[in-house]
Amino acid sequence: MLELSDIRAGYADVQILNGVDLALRPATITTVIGPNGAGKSTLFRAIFGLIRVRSGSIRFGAEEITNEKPARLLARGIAYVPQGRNVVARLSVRHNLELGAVTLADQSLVAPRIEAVMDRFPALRQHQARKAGDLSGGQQKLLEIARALLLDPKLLLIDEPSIGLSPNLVRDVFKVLQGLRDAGVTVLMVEQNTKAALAISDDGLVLELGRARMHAPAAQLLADPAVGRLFLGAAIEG
Amino acid sequence: MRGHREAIGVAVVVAALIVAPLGQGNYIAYLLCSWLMLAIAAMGLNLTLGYAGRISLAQASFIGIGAYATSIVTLAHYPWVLGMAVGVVLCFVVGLLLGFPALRVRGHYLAFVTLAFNSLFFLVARNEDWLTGGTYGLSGMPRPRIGPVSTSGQLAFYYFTLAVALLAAVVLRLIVRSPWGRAFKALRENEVRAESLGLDVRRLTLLAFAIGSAYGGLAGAIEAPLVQYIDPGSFDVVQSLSLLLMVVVGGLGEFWGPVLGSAVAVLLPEALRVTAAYYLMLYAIAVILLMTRCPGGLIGLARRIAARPARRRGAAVS
Amino acid sequence: MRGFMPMRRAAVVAIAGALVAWHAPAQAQNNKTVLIPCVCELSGAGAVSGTNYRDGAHIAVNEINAAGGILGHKIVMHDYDTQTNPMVSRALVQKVVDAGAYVVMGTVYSGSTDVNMLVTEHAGVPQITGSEAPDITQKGDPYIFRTSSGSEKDIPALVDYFTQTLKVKKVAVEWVQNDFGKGGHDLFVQAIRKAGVQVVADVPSEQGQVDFSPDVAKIKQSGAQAVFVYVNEEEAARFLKEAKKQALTVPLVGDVTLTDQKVIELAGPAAEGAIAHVGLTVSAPVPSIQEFVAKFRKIYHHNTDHNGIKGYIGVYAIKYVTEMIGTFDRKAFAAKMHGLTLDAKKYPGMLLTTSWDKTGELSRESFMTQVKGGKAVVIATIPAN
Amino acid sequence: MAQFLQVLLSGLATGSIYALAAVGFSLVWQAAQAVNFAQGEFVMLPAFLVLIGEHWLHWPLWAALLFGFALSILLLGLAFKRLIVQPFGPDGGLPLVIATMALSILLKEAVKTFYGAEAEPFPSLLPNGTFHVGGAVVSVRDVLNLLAALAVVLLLTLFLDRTKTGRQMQAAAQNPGVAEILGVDVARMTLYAFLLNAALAAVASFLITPVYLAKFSNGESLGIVAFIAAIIGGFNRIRGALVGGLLIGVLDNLTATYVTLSYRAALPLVLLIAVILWRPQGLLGDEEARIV
Amino acid sequence: MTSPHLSVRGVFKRFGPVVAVNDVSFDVAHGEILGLIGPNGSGKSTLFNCILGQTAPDAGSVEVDGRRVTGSRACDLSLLGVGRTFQQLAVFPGLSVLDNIIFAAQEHRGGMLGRLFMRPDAGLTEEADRMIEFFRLGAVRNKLAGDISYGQRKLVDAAMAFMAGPRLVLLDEPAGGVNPTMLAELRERLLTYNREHGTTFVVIEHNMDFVMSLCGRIMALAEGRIIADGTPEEVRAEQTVIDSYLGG
Repeated sequence: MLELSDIRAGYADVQILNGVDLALRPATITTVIGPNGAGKSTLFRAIFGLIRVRSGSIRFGAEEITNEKPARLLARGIAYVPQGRNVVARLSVRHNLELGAVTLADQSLVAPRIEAVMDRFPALRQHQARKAGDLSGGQQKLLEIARALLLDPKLLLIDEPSIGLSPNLVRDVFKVLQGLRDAGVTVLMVEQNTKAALAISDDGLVLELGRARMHAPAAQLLADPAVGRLFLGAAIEG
Repeated sequence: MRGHREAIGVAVVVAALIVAPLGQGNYIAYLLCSWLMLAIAAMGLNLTLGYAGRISLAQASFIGIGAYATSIVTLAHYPWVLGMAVGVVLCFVVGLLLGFPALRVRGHYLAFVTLAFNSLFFLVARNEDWLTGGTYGLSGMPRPRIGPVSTSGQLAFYYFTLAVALLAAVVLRLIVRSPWGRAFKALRENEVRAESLGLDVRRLTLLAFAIGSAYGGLAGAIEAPLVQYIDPGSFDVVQSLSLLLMVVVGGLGEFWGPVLGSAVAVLLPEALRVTAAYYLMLYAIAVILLMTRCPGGLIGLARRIAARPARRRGAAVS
Repeated sequence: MRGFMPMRRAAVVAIAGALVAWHAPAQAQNNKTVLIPCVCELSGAGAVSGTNYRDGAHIAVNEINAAGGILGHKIVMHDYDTQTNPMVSRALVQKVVDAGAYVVMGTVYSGSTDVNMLVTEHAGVPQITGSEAPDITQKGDPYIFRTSSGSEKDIPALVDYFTQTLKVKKVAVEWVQNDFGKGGHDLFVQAIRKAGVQVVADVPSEQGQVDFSPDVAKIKQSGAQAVFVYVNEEEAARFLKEAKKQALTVPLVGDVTLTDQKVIELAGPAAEGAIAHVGLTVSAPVPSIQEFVAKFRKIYHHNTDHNGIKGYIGVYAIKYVTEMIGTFDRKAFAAKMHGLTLDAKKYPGMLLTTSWDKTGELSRESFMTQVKGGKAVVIATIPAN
Repeated sequence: MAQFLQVLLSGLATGSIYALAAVGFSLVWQAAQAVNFAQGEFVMLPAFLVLIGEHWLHWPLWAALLFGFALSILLLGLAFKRLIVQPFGPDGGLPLVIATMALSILLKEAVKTFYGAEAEPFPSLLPNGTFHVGGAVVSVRDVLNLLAALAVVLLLTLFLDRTKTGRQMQAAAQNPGVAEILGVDVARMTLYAFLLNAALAAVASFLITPVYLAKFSNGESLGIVAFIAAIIGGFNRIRGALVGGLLIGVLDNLTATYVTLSYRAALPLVLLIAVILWRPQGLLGDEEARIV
Repeated sequence: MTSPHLSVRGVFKRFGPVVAVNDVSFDVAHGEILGLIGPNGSGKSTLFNCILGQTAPDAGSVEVDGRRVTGSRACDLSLLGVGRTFQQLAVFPGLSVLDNIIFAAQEHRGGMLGRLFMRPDAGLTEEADRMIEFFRLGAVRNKLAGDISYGQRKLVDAAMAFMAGPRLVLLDEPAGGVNPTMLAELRERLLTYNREHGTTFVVIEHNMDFVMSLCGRIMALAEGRIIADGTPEEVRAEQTVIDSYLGG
């Protein structure tokens, strides 16, 4: 599915990723956990071509995609939902959705696909004419996820979806992600809310100081006390 | 060692400036006077913009305030020094006031506020005939006497201007080399950090405007007896824009930048006279090219050229 | 070292620049030429007037040189751009004086002439200006000469026109707030009040103003029986258009510009009926002027305004006066010109018979003109005063 | 009352012209963070391109207009972006401002040198004639100018809101980071903003030059008024530039009629300072937008 | 017991509906090194800003040495002997390293006008050189701060915070982006400085190894409240702290 080998990347003279290796199983949810500064967001930005990968290679299926532009990656079936608020506030909900499909070659597919995602997220249908900036934080996050689905991605990268959301909404978001996985989409997620995230995940990846320390079934990580200590400074062996 | 060589450099330039107009016509002396006058104003703007990082598009209005104050005082037969002092102090105070918007807004917004101020100054200078002579302006300002020596001759006035300009340059040099200079740069580079280290950002911002404006006033005090005629049109927004051009073309935040930039603005038309009507176009194209290729201005360009052979030498060694 | 390099470079550039400046004047006089530089407004606000003045002057120079020059000397005329900046104009006049100019042509804007005439006076070099502000000839400068009469000469004729021909009691004044407009405005208001006429609306406008509707609306409401319009060409055209739009039907009377060919071209039918006093006009019913206008058009492919004529006759005046004194003597030139009358029949380059008084002020026949059928026609001739 | 109506209507007509120049200025400012000090010259130049077509190339008016429009888009849109703005990268800062100032000198001087310093009449594209409204005389042309400006702003708003490309432009200007991850071609959208600005400048030029007359120095005051209008109205809103332009046109006339003639130019300046200091997002702008 | 160096009483701050700091009170003794930890969004930075006068708290007060400083400007705090570093790099890139460090103390010398007539370095070169030596920055002393490596800039940042001889320093993520070797160096320098000068430190840090080995006392924040306060060992063992990181 997605294979990273020995990825190194960073900003200016700071290297954040110091050789990350990773291979995702198709149609799974994998949660990346690790203390702040471990390089989780940077990892996503590197995969999605927003910062340059200095060395190493990224393969998607059989294709080499290292340092490809976002527009190309979208066309290959990778979508990315960054952390924070990423709706275009002054455009309506419907138009935000439509922006998710600008790279779609056959524009006649856009309308039916918007219908399809609105079926999945009835709240968006209800508010489709409102400005995206007027939605609540949770609704905005749903909108972003919905927007990422417009191209029918095979791989969804989602960064900290729970930030600023109430527990109920977090549950909703996670349910959506599970639904996607069941529909065959591979999900790679970064999440602070580690326990809840691992609970819905198939696999977990522990990132520390820009390196992948553990890659194991989520249940195994959940049970491992070392994971808890990791956040408080105890290094993980191996 | 570095200071030593720079001192030699300055001495050579000063010597060149002293002999420059000798044996030349009055024109050259006049041209050099207008250059030095503009250089003083540009140095002031460079303090506000280049060192302290706060833009002002109102420098011409301060030249105007200085020139009107000097004209009114000297036309009433008081000495030039008094007129100059009134002009400089007035500019300092008005500059202080103009600094207040800079505490609230930055960048383009500040540029437009100061530009609006300059336009308002123009309107006042044109409409208040009783004080400024309105559109007719003021004329016939006497040139200063220094003791028994009159500076009414072009050459004498040149040396007078040179002395004032050198004095202004020395004072500015002392300011920017004092702890204040470091504080101005700190203000430009990172205001929040500077404040956290004890800098009273508010007061220093106001001072940057006040001192820069006072230099404009000093330039005005030279312009009045130099041209012996002033009118509102000499101090409109276009003049402020061209001063900005001089400062940036010379090299923003470089001590000698404005001196070089104003020299280019004054002497280039002369050098390009062979191109007749095209000279302004050539100047404009040159400025666009300079800005796109080397935003650091002429001084930045000189640095780059100076650094290049050194690098090549370094490469040859390794 | 790093601090020093740019310093040295700064010095080199400055010195190089200065050296270039040095050499420019060096290539002047051999004994078969005479330097008559043209210093005028080739850019900035005065560019229209200045370029016409220059172009007119160059026509004269080429004609005179083709016919053998002045006393066998070819005229060398270089152009200097003041950028409509008094400070620059002073520098350039200083420069041409340093270079040995025989007579200086220019400048047109009074603000500049006010300043640079100090230089020619000091150096004793005659200067032929295109300025019309009153104070130019009131300073006792023996070296300044006009090429058209100052506004103080025109105003009495205009006041007479308002009081005797139009017989109005209330006038409005529309003027532009620059030295040209203010000069005319001040003189006119003073004189017309003295003549017992009330100024019911005094409306200043900005140079480059586009919307004249408040101006015209104010004048309309003031109940003025006639309007004195003293603005530059483009503004005159815009004012006339707005006046026509708002159906301002009282006579619109101006000085020089209002019936100018350019204004008619720009204002179109709105210019119909406008009246102006003109000292020198491209539409004067004089064959010599019409010939010149055609000549100008043929050479430059556009029409000139009266500034082109001013430049042309200025150069010819230099030729005639110099040939009268028989030598290139600046002092004798100035002395000869004071109180001189050049008859256009004998001196065709003057186009119209012209006299200068002791102050350098000029007088010659002038005209009241009115726009009729898209052309300014002379409705009255006012003798030289 | 008639007088009030008269100056009000004229002010609206003049203001509509300011608005057209201001709208394009806002577009470029938002899309590329570039303050264009040559904006006034951008409105001056297209009229001369038409005059060149008409008088030098002896083309019929419609061909000359087409020529002027196309060349404007090429020079003031494409070339301006590629040759002047682009080399500075995403944050041109002061050197970019200086470069646009130099560009304004270049355009002015080029027109003056190669075409001429004198004002030239420009063929009116709109019918002449006047009609009366409540005692005020209104020219058909003024009304059509105003309508044209409103129509252009309306069309532009429709384009930006109702077309996919327009919405992509909005996304690219408001949030380039998000636009990029959605695959929007941000560079292309920025280019569109420049092209639109050039087109708007050309339309403004063709509408106003019959009144302003074609002159090389026309842009000097117009450029500044456009900035003022854009800032007062709120530069992050197309409507803001429209309202700012109309407001200045009307206020200018009302000041001249009822308050002061000598200081008629002062009111917009005072308003500008007040808006910048107390409501920098402008009268209609909202705070969420990018600040320069 | 002596009075506390820094005393925070009932500080409360909300942004719209979000309560960022919820009634936080604590004291810091003279010479103590206090670490402030907590997951993202727990309110650490807001608390810092409230202490440092960057943000006005909605309620509560801050006292330094018994003097109420709530609402003071940052420059006044600096003159009171409170120094700080920033999470985002905060050096002056266009000034040399030496000038950066001299500047950090010059505003504490003489009056505003007096500084105009001082020697260009305000008599601080020697002291600055000692600081440069202390942070082992000698090799880059005359380079522009914009031209040196990230880690070196971090050291310059810290050197600036110490240069004015503050008695209380607030460090905002000093370890962020610093490589492991440089990190050990930084910790060692901070500890030495604390030992030699008795300076009080408050440190926000995510790098747990670093903060646990640096601080004598750790305070954990979650959702704007203090959830643990004690020695590193105690806090590390606290299940609520682990839970706060792992999420409910």
